[in-house]
Amino acid sequence: MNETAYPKEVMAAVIAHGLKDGQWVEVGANLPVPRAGALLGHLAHGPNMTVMIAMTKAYLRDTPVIEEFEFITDVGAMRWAEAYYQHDQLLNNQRHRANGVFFCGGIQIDRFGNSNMIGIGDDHTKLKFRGPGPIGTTNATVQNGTWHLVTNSHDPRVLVDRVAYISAVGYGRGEANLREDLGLPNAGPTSIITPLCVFDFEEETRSARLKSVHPGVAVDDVVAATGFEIIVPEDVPVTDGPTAEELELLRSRIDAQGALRR
Amino acid sequence: MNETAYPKEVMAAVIAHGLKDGQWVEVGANLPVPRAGALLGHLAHGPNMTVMIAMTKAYLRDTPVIEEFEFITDVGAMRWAEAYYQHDQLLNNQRHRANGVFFCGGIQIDRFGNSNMIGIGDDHTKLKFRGPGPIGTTNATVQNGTWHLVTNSHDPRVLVDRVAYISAVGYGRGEANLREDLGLPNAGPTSIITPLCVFDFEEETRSARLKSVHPGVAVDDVVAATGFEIIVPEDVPVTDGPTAEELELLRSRIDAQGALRR
Amino acid sequence: MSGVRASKVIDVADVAAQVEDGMTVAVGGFINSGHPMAVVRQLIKDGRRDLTIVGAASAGLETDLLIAAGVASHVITPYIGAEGFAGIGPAFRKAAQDGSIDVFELDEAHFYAGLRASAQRVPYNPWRAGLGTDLPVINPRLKQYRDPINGELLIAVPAIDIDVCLLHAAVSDIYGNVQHNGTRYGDIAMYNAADKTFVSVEKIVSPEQIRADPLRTSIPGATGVIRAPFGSHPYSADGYYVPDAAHIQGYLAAATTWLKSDDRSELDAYLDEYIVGPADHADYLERVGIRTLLSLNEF
Amino acid sequence: MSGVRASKVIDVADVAAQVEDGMTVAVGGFINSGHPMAVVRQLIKDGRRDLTIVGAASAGLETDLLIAAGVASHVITPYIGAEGFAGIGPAFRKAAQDGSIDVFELDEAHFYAGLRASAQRVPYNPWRAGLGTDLPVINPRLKQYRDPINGELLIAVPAIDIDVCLLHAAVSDIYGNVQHNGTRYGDIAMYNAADKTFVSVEKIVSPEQIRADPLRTSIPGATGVIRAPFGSHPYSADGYYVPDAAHIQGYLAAATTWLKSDDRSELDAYLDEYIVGPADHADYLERVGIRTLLSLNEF
Repeated sequence: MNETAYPKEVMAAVIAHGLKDGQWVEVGANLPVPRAGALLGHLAHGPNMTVMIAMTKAYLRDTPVIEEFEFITDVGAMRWAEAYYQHDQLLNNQRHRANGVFFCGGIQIDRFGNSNMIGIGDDHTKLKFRGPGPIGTTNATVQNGTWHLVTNSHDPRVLVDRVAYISAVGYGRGEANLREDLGLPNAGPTSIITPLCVFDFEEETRSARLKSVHPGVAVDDVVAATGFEIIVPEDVPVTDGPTAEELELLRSRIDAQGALRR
Repeated sequence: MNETAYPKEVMAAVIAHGLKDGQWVEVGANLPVPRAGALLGHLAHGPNMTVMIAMTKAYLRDTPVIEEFEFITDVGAMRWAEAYYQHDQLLNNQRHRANGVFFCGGIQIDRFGNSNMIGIGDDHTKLKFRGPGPIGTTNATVQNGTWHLVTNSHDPRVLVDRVAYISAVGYGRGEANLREDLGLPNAGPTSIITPLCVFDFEEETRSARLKSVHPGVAVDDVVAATGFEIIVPEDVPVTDGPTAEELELLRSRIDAQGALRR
Repeated sequence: MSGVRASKVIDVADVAAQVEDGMTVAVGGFINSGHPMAVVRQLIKDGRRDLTIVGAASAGLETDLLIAAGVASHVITPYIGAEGFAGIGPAFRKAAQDGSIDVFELDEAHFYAGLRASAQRVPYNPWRAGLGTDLPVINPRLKQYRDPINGELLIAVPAIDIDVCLLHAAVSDIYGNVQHNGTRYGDIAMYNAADKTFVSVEKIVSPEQIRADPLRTSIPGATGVIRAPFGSHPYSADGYYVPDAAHIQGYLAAATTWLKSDDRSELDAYLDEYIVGPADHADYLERVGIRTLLSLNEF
Repeated sequence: MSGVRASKVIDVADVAAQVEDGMTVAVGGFINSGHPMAVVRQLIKDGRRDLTIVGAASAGLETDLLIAAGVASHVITPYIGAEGFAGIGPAFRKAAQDGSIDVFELDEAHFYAGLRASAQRVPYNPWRAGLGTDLPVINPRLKQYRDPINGELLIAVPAIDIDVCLLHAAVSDIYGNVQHNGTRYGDIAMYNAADKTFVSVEKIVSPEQIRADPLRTSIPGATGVIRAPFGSHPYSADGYYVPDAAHIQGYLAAATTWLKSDDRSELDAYLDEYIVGPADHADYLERVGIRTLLSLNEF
């Protein structure tokens, strides 16, 4: 086995390390990194995590190889179900998501942790680039107790100073107490996880700060690939990638097909 | 067979005659008259009625003898179910009840068709007589397209000029357009059905008017037993009781145990 | 891999210990069925006071009993009674007539609107029915207001937040995946509005049995599950046993004497015999008697 | 006894005839599964125009197709895409970028709040999430206001009233008692907000089969049910068949050409071959080919 983890494997490990046993986490389809990170947390140290997979509640630690599924509606991914989450009932009932962790994407993500899934262009009725729509990101980033931004594209067009439209609010423009004033129950995004690095948010300005760079990535690489001004501390540690045991779990049971190794 | 119908059999027939095929009707437990009326409508002329029985949707025309059930939670009454109505989901979704017919009781019912299920006494925090509570009568009398008041006690203490508390609103104090002004979607109660007679409501005053007296009952009997001033038209017809076929259905299939014949 | 999946099985006394004086406690079921009586009795045994009881949309004598025993000081439910056994709960009547209990007067539609508001983490939910009635007058917590879009008159039903929700169901695995028989009443709505939910079940079953029909799972994450065969006695459990009519009538007679004559001696004797006296749920069932229990067949 | 219980079985053309230009029409399913495609194709064949399409909470290419064919002028859905096949629906992108379609921008939680308001016959439902975002700015129909109890800032989501709801499910009896396989997505929420609901099913089964498990009945009173084996093709039907990837990619290639180069010829060829051309659903399936259909096994 190649003991050097691929960037997406590092991302999955970052996600897994941030998860605590007992938390509730969603595993979507066609999002290999959050899927692997959630399952790695579940298998490595989360026997009491509630894993929502293909709109069911599943327990997967007894499953030798957890096959990928391409569609959230894949009946194959429902084989482990202990319960169904009827989608409208899930969305009509939010109280129990306070213990949840959510991973939010975006066609743009800005330095204050806001995400845009709507589109790009000044005129909303005639966008230059139409995005897929907010899906559930507006709400999930409010209801879950903990959330992160995740992107597979560390690119200045994605990581921008200011998103064209906010569909999921992070820290606005860094206003003090914005979320409390709006009555939003969680404290805001914890981090931005990319193929190059992890950002957290400075306590004072709420602006993205380089927390760690992935193995083999230089701080300058990150600066060059980022469209906003980064707060760079004096010492930037290297990201903790997967342990040997975690890498084994990833490659043999969670990502046997190698989606993270491309 | 005694071809003279008992008063409660007449009441059941009045209910059945008012039901149209295709309507939605609830059959509660321990309410023999509305139960028998709804089932008689279903069997006699309502093959496409949606009958809700013990919180299930049932079709009962193929059932030779429909046994009584004592409790709404009686599993025995669920044997005919084609679907379950989970109680909270039923109450969270009201649109389809517009096609429904509801029968509202009351510890007091007044001349304007208001019902009181709360209690009697000036001080609500210390009632002289505490009622059972509104149950679902406040809402059901708003959501169902058609509704009637029904009582087994034609008594001046029940049929009063003004209820102590309105838990289900009929025509208030007879104000013009009260229900429209409040945005209540149905037109108000159609009738009051008692063991002696049927009242409807005068178009102008919205006050109870004698519509028909049951076989063998004199108008004066009704006046004497009623606690409010009745509008008595010049000609008061005799209530249409059950036809021979309906009486046969009641006694052989719906009320084999004879709850209506007491 | 580290750690082992924890069992959620808990006993009656430990569940009752999670309830503190002054809390809001929901009690599931519906009129004469599906009440978590083993835990209800323990709350009385423990001497809990000043609870706000969120009864079922149609609550039964389990709530009446909590009033009779002095545990409930506030009730939120649209009905307390026992159908054919008693149109109105006698202890409820007594306490409401004495003014010793606060009744949150509302319709079952308001009841679920309030639970839903809690589940949705919004301060209230709007409802139309109730306009023109005395409910907003005698219970101003149901507030009339004009809607922000069209200016229509509506009623704001405030969120009903539950500290501890107590339910009874058919089966569960040891991990808190609970399945009801039957229509489930309003139990799921209570669970969705609660911080913690404990469910007594007729039987603990294997996870494989749960996974054989996940659609049937009604409570996918109980805080704890309690092994309690006959746990709803003297009320029914769907598909297991019918109400124990003689036992219920015994309670009703005692509570009705209290209502009519202000004499608690029969009621206190009932509480002593069936609640304070028994050491635990099994001891209670011993007093009821196995012959009686076995007579309560479903059909 | 008079009368006979009426069959609710109806054919595709008669369902589509219930839809008039300008109506609000819901289309059930979820992304690549469970869409009532036989009816969707008929709406296009019939030349319907100016429909407001209430797509699923995650809508798929069935909604994209209705945009591509010029049937939809307004869409209410938080997402239009196809997961791994396409992150964003190409015709949706094209129309939104051209400004030729009105998008009711909202999150899936708002989507269900709007459906719920309709089902509850209230003008709106309150929701908290969305504050601080641009959603109420670009879509002022999501109105910010202060709640009448505590004065908290909230969003009023207006009722989404549906004229005709179109769903696809596993089975039904001839009386409109419909049962889904799987988790049912948001189909029930759409049904609850609709005046009329028509459900195409893989199979009509006996009333006895429905009564064998009433808990499984998801739509207890469809206005009509349509016999449509492979009725969700090219999308999946839970437990019956998987998505037809090659067919979907064929549509996507044609729609993407339209998006990228403004050239509709490929798209029109697709519409001719699979929608305008076939006489009916069976004819469509003939064109797809039985060998292809039989290859779409669930596993």
